[in-house]
This record gives sequence, structure tokens and C-alpha cells, in this order.
Amino acid sequence: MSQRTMVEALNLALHQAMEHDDRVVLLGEDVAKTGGVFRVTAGLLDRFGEERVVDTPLAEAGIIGSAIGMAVYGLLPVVEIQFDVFVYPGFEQIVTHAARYAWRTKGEVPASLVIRIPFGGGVRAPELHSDSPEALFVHVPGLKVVCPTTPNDARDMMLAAIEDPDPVIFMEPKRIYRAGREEVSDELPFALGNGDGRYNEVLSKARVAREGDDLAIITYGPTVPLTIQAAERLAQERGVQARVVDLRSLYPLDVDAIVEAASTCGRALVVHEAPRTAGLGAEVSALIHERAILDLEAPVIRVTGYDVPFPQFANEDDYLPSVDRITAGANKVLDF
Amino acid sequence: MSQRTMVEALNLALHQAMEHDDRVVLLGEDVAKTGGVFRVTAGLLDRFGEERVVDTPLAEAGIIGSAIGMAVYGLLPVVEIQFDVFVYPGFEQIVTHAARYAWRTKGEVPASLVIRIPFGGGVRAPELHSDSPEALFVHVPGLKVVCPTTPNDARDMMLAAIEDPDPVIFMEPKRIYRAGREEVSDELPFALGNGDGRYNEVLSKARVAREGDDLAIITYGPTVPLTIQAAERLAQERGVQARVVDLRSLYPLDVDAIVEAASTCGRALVVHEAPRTAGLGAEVSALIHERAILDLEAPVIRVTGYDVPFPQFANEDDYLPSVDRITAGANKVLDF
Amino acid sequence: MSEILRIIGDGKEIPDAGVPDGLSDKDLVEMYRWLVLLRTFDERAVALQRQGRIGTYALYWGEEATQAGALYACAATDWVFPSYRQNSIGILRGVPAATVLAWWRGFGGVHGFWNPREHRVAPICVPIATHLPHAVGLAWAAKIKHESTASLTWFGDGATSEGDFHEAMNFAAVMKTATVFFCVNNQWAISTPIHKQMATATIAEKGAAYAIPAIRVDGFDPLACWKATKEALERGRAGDGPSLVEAYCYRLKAHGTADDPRLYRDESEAGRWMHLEPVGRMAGFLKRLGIMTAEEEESIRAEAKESIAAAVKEMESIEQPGREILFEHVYASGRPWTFDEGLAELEGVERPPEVKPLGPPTGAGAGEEGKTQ
Amino acid sequence: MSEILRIIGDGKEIPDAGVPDGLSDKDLVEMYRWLVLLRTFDERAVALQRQGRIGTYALYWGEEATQAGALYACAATDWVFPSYRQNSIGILRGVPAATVLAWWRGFGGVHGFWNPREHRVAPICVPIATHLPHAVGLAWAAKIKHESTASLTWFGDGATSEGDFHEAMNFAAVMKTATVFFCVNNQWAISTPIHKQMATATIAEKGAAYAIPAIRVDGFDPLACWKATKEALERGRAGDGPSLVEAYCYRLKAHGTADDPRLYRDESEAGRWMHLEPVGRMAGFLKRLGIMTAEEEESIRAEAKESIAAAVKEMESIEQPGREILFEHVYASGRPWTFDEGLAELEGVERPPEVKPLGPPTGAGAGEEGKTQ
Ligand SMILES: Cc1ncc(C[n+]2csc(CCOP(=O)(O)OP(=O)(O)O)c2C)c(N)n1
Ligand SMILES: Cc1ncc(C[n+]2csc(CCOP(=O)(O)OP(=O)(O)O)c2C)c(N)n1
Ligand SMILES: [Mg+2]
Ligand SMILES: [Mg+2]
Repeated sequence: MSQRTMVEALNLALHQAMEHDDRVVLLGEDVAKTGGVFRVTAGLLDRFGEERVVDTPLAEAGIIGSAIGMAVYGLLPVVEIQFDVFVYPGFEQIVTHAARYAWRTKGEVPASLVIRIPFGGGVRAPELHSDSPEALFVHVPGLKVVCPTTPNDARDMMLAAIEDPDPVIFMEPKRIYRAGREEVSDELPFALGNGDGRYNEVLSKARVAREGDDLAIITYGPTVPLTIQAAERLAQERGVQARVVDLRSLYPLDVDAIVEAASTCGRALVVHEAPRTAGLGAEVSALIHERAILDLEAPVIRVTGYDVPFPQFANEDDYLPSVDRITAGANKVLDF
Repeated sequence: MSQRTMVEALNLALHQAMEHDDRVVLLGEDVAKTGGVFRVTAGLLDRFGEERVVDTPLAEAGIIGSAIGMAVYGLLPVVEIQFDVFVYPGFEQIVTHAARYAWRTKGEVPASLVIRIPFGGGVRAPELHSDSPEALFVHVPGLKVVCPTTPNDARDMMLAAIEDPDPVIFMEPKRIYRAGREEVSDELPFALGNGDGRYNEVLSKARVAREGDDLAIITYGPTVPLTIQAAERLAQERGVQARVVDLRSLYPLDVDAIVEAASTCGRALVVHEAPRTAGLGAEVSALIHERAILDLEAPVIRVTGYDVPFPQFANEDDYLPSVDRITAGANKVLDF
Repeated sequence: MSEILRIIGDGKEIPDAGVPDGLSDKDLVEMYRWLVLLRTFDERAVALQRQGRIGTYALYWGEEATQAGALYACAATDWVFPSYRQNSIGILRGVPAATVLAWWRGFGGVHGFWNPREHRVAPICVPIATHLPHAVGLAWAAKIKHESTASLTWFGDGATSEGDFHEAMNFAAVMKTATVFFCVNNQWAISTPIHKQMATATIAEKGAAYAIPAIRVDGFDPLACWKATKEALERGRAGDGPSLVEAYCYRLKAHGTADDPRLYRDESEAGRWMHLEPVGRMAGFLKRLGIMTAEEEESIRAEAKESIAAAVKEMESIEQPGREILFEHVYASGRPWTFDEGLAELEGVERPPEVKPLGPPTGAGAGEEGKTQ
Repeated sequence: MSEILRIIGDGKEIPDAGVPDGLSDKDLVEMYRWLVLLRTFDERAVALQRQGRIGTYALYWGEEATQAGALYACAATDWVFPSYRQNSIGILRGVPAATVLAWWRGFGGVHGFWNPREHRVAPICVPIATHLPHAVGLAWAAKIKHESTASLTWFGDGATSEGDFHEAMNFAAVMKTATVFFCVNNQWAISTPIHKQMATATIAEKGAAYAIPAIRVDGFDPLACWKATKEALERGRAGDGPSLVEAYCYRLKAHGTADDPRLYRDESEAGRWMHLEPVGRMAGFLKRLGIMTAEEEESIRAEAKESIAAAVKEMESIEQPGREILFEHVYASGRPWTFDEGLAELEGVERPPEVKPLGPPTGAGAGEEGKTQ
């Protein structure tokens, strides 16, 4: 047992997966010698050698496309995209190939790869280092999209994503990479490679991050800790107990957990950092209304980033959903 | 006056825009000599010469990126993407550059270009020629996204898109390119280049494609004619008058028209061909519930493509929202 | 412009060179059989399209040498990555011709796709140049596993303009993967001639940007294609990395069945190249060498005709797949709940009439639309 | 490996060549002034970052010749397209240094951006190689308008791996645009050395793939950079199309202020290149020629220091922009309704405390995060 940050937990998972299965290889810009700009892959080159941990040329389509070819040959590549926005040069490979390889091969040859994308703002980074592109992947059939929020989830979900035969877009909220530590056991959370499909469960279920029956707040990634803070404030300020649902899986959404929370509470709020229009919040809102409108005392509303380019960082806190904004949104739902 | 298909109406608009303003240039694969694989740009090479109508090398990032550079120098490029899916190699240029050029230059140098994308299924095309990627662009701040459904709208909106200083993603529903003709006047629909911002109105307003007060059906592009047919059937079969709203503008959405229709009718359905999850239907549904839940007698539901790769064409009619499926969806809302 | 490797003459001005080392008479006849099988498939597919029995089809008439010659040089364990233009290459590797025809007929799932691992033939790639990185990744993976598998990928002259071509070439060169980049330079990308595609006179010159050795061959000559590929594969397997082969030829026919080349080029130009087309040329060569009799030739043709006819029959016996096919094989890990919902919705309505290859559903200018690949 | 153009010696083993035609003494001193201004900006920016007064910064210490030398060759009407590495190139074209500093301080809008048309300097480009097609499009547009404007774009050795490099080079070659592709080959892309980036020994070799003439120059030598660029621009303006300049140098310092090169390279290697750095070298050259006195040198330095100090002051006088800045300048055609909603929501809550360059909002490992560009 040790206290680990999310970065360390991811690093642990990669060590464990590579140890367990020599088909696992890591590719990306600066992932080997330096261990990645966020150090998620630190130490892996020394441990597993330069055939399996590769500093690639600077070309995202080349990286993702090569990884697809490797997967076709039976390897299990884990790709790092250096920052959110830099996935776009490789977008074509993801949409027309990674997402469709299983389908195009009668299910025989899925593109078994994991694409790790550190994403989101709040780290005072220069332009184009703070985007939240997850909804784009959620809209593309054939992908799984996940986002852990705690060190333990990060570890478990990374192991599951590597086990999963389908391509997994693994969104890493860079703002909470080192935001806190928790006990993460060295023990494997489930037996690897025993074909019991445990990965499926780890990758498809939401988590109740805070219990409550008065208001459901559905969120994921960097806004989870903020939402919990807002929930505490609501408890103090008006005695309202908000249930915070951390989605973890963005595709497929855990519709049962979402609808149950909304139905039980009768009121729901969705929170995310990405721009609002056609973001994941719209999907969650639509799902809840479609299935539980009669249980609702108020419409589901959304607290999100705005429909604008992520601002230069002196104004990023104006853009980001804050505890204040989440609380205000919650009050709106509660006072409807 | 003459009877024109959408293809002919677009062609007319391009002729008119190029005639009026010599900053307008056309770029794309096979747009010049053959006039494009759909013949939208036919005759323009002969009329305006090969400096202004260019068969480019086969590289979408190169085309869109060059067009951005041209716009920076003051030209008004209109780019053709040959088929929906082939926009992805140029996605990076659209998201990080076209969408942000105005913002990144204090509003002084918007990327004034139009990116034409023939999209959608129903034409018995081979794999990867039938996608509907519009929601991806709608989620990217800084773009306008529009989709005409009639020849007149196609003409007017193309002229407006070229006038508009912002980058416009111009979605062309290939299934109705030649599906019908209507009178399209040779007269300009509005005075070009007189700075009265008329383009803004043409590009941001939905259209009521069929009047009715019992059920609002909100849709756009290839599903508009099908929705009108479904509405006729509903009128016949159960005396229900459905109002069909053709969105035309996908970003920004005409929220007033949408909410007014839903509020007046008390019941609403959204229809599109793209996959459901995180599609535009989710956004429309969320908007209606957020603003008009108290006026609703039933939740807004969605009739859409499924969350699967667009099928090989022998099964495309199973995938596509049909008059039957739209009617069934409408009945579900009506019988809630 | 560098010289072009050519082995088979035209029986007139152009002299024959000797049969390359490593090819027996049997090999030569077998290679001819491959050429004929491809040609037969292609001509039949065009006819089927004209009859409305399959959809738009991308023909390759005249490019058989680039396919059969290159493939013949591969070991059975080597992987090949075709574009839409090499759509039926799999039939030389055990993929049923009916499956390929079914793909063009709009069938998916088990009818129109194959298991690439079974044949070492990747799926047909539609977006230009995007399969090149896959070929690189595959050979790279083989290297990591210390296996001698090589990869070969076909693509056109137009494809060299895409960024994926560049990234794939660079990765292959840096990682020294055993990859053969086989460019079918037919001088046209739909309506765009090569001089509007690039400023170089040849494709081969592009190898220099990656320190990748390049060779130009007569793309109508199966033995030249074979020899260049063979040497490239040997180099790759020896650890010396990738090669670029430029198979210089000419697109003798339309880009696809929806394309009308008269709109953009003088068809008499194609006529001037016609005498170089590979099937007749190989037959002439074999006859000049006395390796194949007219009877053998006839029987090879008849056999091919028969086998493709059988494939057509098989393809046409496929019934329109059920609606559930939409949701099949999308995820290898199982079906998300959204699929159950979708299927339930589908099953709640009557099924639309069967989709025929031609003509959009409602009165649109049939055929005009899906104009091209 | 082709020869490297070099004009300025090191005052020891490497001899000086003659001053290239077209440069007066005044020009030489002015170019020196440019070098010093860039250097002064860069050193000051690093200091500001260390003091927590701006955010992560991408320094260019040692690469001033590639910037000043190339820019000096441009006509005032020519456009330049910088990457993040040439972030302050605009200060040589009238962009206030305060604006560039403000960009790094996280200010947007009128504070951190400029009007490219005013200075013919494109915005700082962050995604690698993606600005190259813009440079091509701009020169192409000039050609369409029958104007003689040329374009120049800087990018790194790593950038040559991206597809956009390739597509831009190809478009420029085919369209014969007057574009100079100026590659700053500093041999590193963050931690990735050039031999892991490409299999060619030089960048210049890559020109062959596009029939683009290429030249290698000493990237620490402002006059070599000037001469190569000058000739390239002349060729472009004469209608002979684009050129590739490889400015061979070495990244003497870290990739950015968040980068620690000791993790991946032996810093003594940088030491071996250090004596070639351009500012001292140019000063030595001018002194050897007797063009600049020690006093003049001193006054140039002092003037630069003063002007950058004033810029720092100006930058620091900028107040955190109001929240409405989020919604400004996104659309040139006006504000969509979503913006009004957003602003209304924002105004309904108290404003968060002012954002300082360092340290994420809640206790995260400050600085560790936004590790690099
Ligand atoms: C990324 C992408 N863009 C555009 C197309 C449309 N398209 C299909 S074939 C073709 C021309 C290809 O030319 P070339 O590479 O020379 O191959 P050939 O068709 O001659 O075999 C084009 C533009 C496509 N399939 N993919
Ligand atoms: C598309 C993209 N991918 C990744 C990055 C992250 N990144 C920033 S700088 C850099 C290295 C660039 O190296 P080079 O092109 O040699 O330029 P230099 O930094 O040496 O000036 C990388 C990988 C990026 N900015 N853009
Ligand atoms: Mg071709
Ligand atoms: Mg570099």
C-alpha cells in the first residue's frame, strides 16, 4: 500500500500491465526517455526497454495509425497524446479506423488500443493546452470513452482499458493529476487476462462520489472534486443533500445510475468543463428527461464551460465551472 | 426564373458570388475541370479561370490550411470536401485555426471561409461515404454550422455564408441534391456586400417547413422531407397537425423558434440522421426541457441514426430514420 | 528521371529481358493465372454494376500487374494493405471473390468483410493514404516480436499528397520496418493529373526525404513489379528498412463506374498506353518463351471465368442481412445498452423494402449522386 | 551531407567570409540591434517566468540568428508565420513587446494578441507545423491577386514529421508560391533527438520530395540566415516557387521553462556549441570589421534593456481582463445568443480571485503540470 497521486497510480497500472503481458507497448512523443511531459510513463523505459517504450517522431496520425497496425498484428499499444488539442491531427485515424476495425472485420480484429489524452484547463498553460474534446469521441460509434477522477479509479480503469479489446479513449484530467493522494494498493484490483470480462464492468459503471437524495449532480473528470465541494456547501447552507455521480464512463453512459439518481432526487444538474452546446451535458439531460420526466420537480440544467475558445489563462477561472457556479446552478434547480 | 435542384441552386449562388466579388475562390479535389463529383462547381472554371477555381492536390489539411492563409490575405475561399468523412484529415485545421482566427487576432482577421461538406447517406455509396459529422463542428466554438434543405435556401445560405466573415461549415445533404426542383430566381435574394449584415439573419434562423400546433418536430437536412411526409401521415391517420421546424442553422441554434414550437405544441420530437449519443438532438432536447418543461405534456424524444458505424448500403435504410420511424416516434410523444 | 525497370517487352519495339532469378516456369504461369483472375473479376464487376447488381465500383483494369506481381513476391505470412483500387487482391489469398463482390453490393458483416488475420490481407481502405501507417505499425510490431513478417501497401499517385503518406514513410524509415510502399502511379487521381498533384517528375524522388530507397518499374509489367517487390522485401527482412516502389503506368479506364473521364481528359491518350496492358502482354511473353500454349491460356481464362461466375452466384444468393446486422461486431467487448434500445426501436416499425444497388430512395437523379469513390 | 553556408567565423579557427552583397554597414548594425533585442526579450522572459510573473515560456536563446537574419531579408510587405519558438518575432515588426509578454502572462484579447495585417506577422502558432499551410495559402493568394508578397514560416526539426509540413511543401511546390520554409534544426524536439525523428542526415534532403531547392546554413550565423532567405525570397518573387532553408544549430537551453534537459541529454554537448551563439558572434564580427565600437555595442544593449524593461512595466500594468473577454472576438459577425446566456450566468456569481501565472487553483503540484509547450 502507498499513498499515490493519479499520475503515480497510472504509472503503477502501466507497470503492472506491461509486466503481465508483453504485448503491451507504449508509444508517444517524449514518453520514453523523460517519461512523458507529465511523467505518467516515468521509469517504464528502464524497466521494459526501448522496443516496448518508444519515443516516436512528432506526428499524431503516424502514432495512432502505427498503433492500429500494431494492434492488427496482436500487440496492445497504449498511446500518449501530449495535450488534448494535439489529438486532432490523429482524429481521422481514430474515427475512420480505430473505431471501425472490429466492425470492418466481422468482430475478429478490433483495434485494441488505448489512447491516453491529458485534458482540460486550470493549470495556467498557454493557448491550446487546456481543451476538453471528449464529446467529440463520445459521438463517434465504435469507441469507448472513459475518464477517471481518483487515483484508484485511474489505476483500475487503465488496467481495464488495456484488457478491453475495443479502442478506449482514456481522458486524464490533468488538473487533478497531482491534486491529491490516496491509498492505492500494489495488489491487482482484478485478475488480468482471465477472460472474465471484468474490465467491462470497470469501464462502464458510474460511481456515487457523494451520497444524497435531494439533488443529483452528474459530472466527470476535473469538475468532480469541485462538485463535491459545492455539495458540501449546499448541505451547510441549506441542508440539501446532493448526490454526486461521477460518470467515469462517458461512452457508454451508465444510464441506469444517471436516471436512478435523477428519479430519486427529483432534481438534477449536469456539470462539465467542455463547452455547453452539443456537450455531454446535453446527452445526460436528454436521457434524464426522456426516461424520468414524471419524476422531476424541475428541469435538468447544465453548468458547463462556455461556447468559446478556452481563454488565455489569466481568465481561465472565469471560464471554468467553479464551486460558486455549480452551487448557483444547484440553487436554480432547487428553487425551480 | 427557373426550376432548379439544390445542386443547380448552389451552382447559381457560386456563380453570383464569384461574379460579384473577385476575392471569392474555389478550392478542392476535382472541383475545377469536372466541376466536382456532384457537379456543384460545374462551369465555374470556364467562367472564372483556373486561378480562381482550383483542382488542388489530394490533401484536406493542405486545402483547408491554404484556404485559411488565403483568408488571412483577404480572399474568400470556398472549399469543397469531396465526401463527409474526408473532412477528418483537415479537422485539426478547422478546430485549432479556422475556428479561432478571429479570437486570436482581436477580431481583426477572422478566417472568412466556407467549407462545403456533402454529407449523409441514402445514396447507395460504398463505405465511408455516408456520414453525418455535423455535431462535431457544432461543439467547436468559433464555427458556424448550417444546413439547407431546399434549393432556395441552398442558394440564399451559400451567398450568406460567403458574405459572413466567420468560418462557415456548410453541410449539404447529398441525398436531396437532386431530389426535387423548385423555382429559384436569378435575382439576388439580398444585396451583396452592402454591409447590412443580412447574411446573419439568413444563417441563423430556422424555418417552419409545415405549420401545425399539436406536435413540434424539429429536424434539419436530409430528414426534413421525410418528416414532412410523416407529418402528413399523422394528419391523415390521427388528425394531428405537426409543425415541422427545419433548423437550417445548426450553430447557433434558433432557440426561440425551437422553444416556441415546443411550447405551443406541448409536445416535441427531434429527428436527425447522425448517431444519437451526443448528437444535435440531445442539444435540442436539453434546450427545450430547460426552457419549456412546464409547457410540455410529454418528454421530448429523439428519432435518429443509431450509435453504430454507418452500415454498408444494403442495410442503410434500416439505419436511416424513415417516415415509419418518425411517425412511430411522433406517436410515442403523442401517446405519452 | 531515373530509369524504369522493365522485363517484358511488347513483342515489337520493346525487347524482352530475361526472366528474373527465382521464378520458375510454373511460377510464371501461376502469375499469369493471377492476372487473369483479377482481370476477370474486374470486368465482371463492371458488368454487374452496369446491370444494377452491385453499387458503384472502382475498377482497376490494366493495373493487375501492380497487384499480382507485387503479391507474388510476398511470403504467405507477409501482410498486404490494399486501397479500394486493390479491392479484390484478397481473392489471391483465399478471400472468397463473393465476399469482395458482396462488399460492393453493400453487404456488411460476415458477407462483405473478411478476417484479415486469416489471409494477412487488411480490409479495403477507402480514405486515401490512411492505411499506410497501419502497414508500418504491423511490420513494426513484427519487429518487436522478433518475427520476420513484412508488410506491403498499395496506394496511388494522389495518395502521396496526403500527410499520412509522409508520416508513414517517416515512421517506417526511423523504425526501419520491413514495409514496401507500393505506389501505383497511374498518373490520375480522379480528374487530377499528376502534374497538378506534385512538382516532382516522379514518385520515386520522394523516397529521398526519408532516406528510403526507391525504384521505378513499369507498372504494366508483372515481372518488373515482382522483382522490385522481391528485392524490397528482402531488404526489409534483412533489417534494412522500408522501400518505395513506383509502378509507373496509366489509368486506362474510368476512375470508377460513376466517373466519365471524357469530362477531363483526352481518351486517345489512354489508347496510346493500351498496348502495354499486362494481361495480354504477359500472355505474349509466355508464348514467346514457349512456356504457355494457347490451350493452356484458354483453360486459365475459362477457369477464371467459371470461378468468378460461381462467386457472382454466391454473392447473389446472399439475402439482405437482417436489421440486427447494424449492431453486430461494433464492439468486441459486447453490446452497449444503446444497441438494445436501437434494435427495439427498429423492430417496432415495418422494415423498409430491400435496398437495391442503384437509385436513391426517393426520385433523386439516380446514379448521379454517389458519383465516385 | 551538403555543405553549410557560413559567413561569420568564430574569431578563432573558423574564418570570416566577406559581407554578402546588399548589406551596408548600417544594415549590419541594425541586424545586430535586432539580435540583441530578441536576446534581451528572451532572457527577461525567462527571468519573469522564474519570478512567477508570466507562465511557462518557450525560450529561444541561441536561435536569434534564425529569426533576425531571416526577417531582415524580408520586404516589409512580406508575411511571416512564427511558431511558439519565434514568439516575439513581432517586436521587430512593430508588435509591442508588452503584447507578447502579455500572451505569456495569459492575457488574451487586445492585450495578448495583435492584428496580423498590421504587422504582416501571423499569430503565434502552438500546434506543431499547422501554420505552414497558412504561409502557403497567403503567398498563393498574393499570386492570385498578382501581388509580389512572399511568405516565410519558421518551424523546427520535429515539425518536419507532421503531415502538415508535407502537405504545405507539396502545395507550395505545385502552386509555385513565393514561400520560404525556414526550418530551425536545433536537433531536438523536447527530449527527442533528430536521429529518432528522421532517417535522413539533414532536413535539406527533404526538399527533393517536392522539387523544392534547399540550402543548409549555419543557424547561429545571422548573415548566412539572411543570405539564404534573401535568395529564396528572390527566387519566389521571380515566380520560381518555394525554397527550404535548413538552419543547422543546436538547442542550447531547455525546451521551455518547465523542461529539464538533464533528464534526457548530456548538457556538456550544448556546451560544445555554445561559442557559436549568434549575439556574441555577430558582435565579434562587427568589431573585427571595425563597423561597431564597444560603445555602440553597449548603447545597443542598453537601449534594448530599456525598451524591454518598459515593455515589462507595460505588461504588468495590464489589469486582469474582465470576464466579458471570454466572449469577445470569437465571431466577427456578432455574438450568438449563447454568449449572452453565458455572460449572464457568469455575472450571477462572485468573481474568482485573480489568476496568477503559477500554481493550479487547488493545491495540485504547482508547476509540475503544464510541464511544457
Ligand atoms: C481522404 C480522402 N479524400 C478524398 C477521397 C476521394 N477520392 C477517392 S479516390 C480519389 C483519387 C485517388 O487518386 P490516387 O491516389 O492516384 O489513386 P487512384 O484512384 O488513381 O488509384 C479521391 C480524391 C478519399 N477517398 N479519401
Ligand atoms: C501537434 C502538436 N503535437 C505536439 C505538440 C507538443 N510539442 C510542443 S513543442 C514540441 C517539440 C517540437 O520540436 P521542434 O519541431 O523541433 O521545434 P523546437 O521546439 O525544437 O523549436 C512538441 C512535441 C504540439 N505543440 N503540437
Ligand atoms: Mg492515381
Ligand atoms: Mg527542434
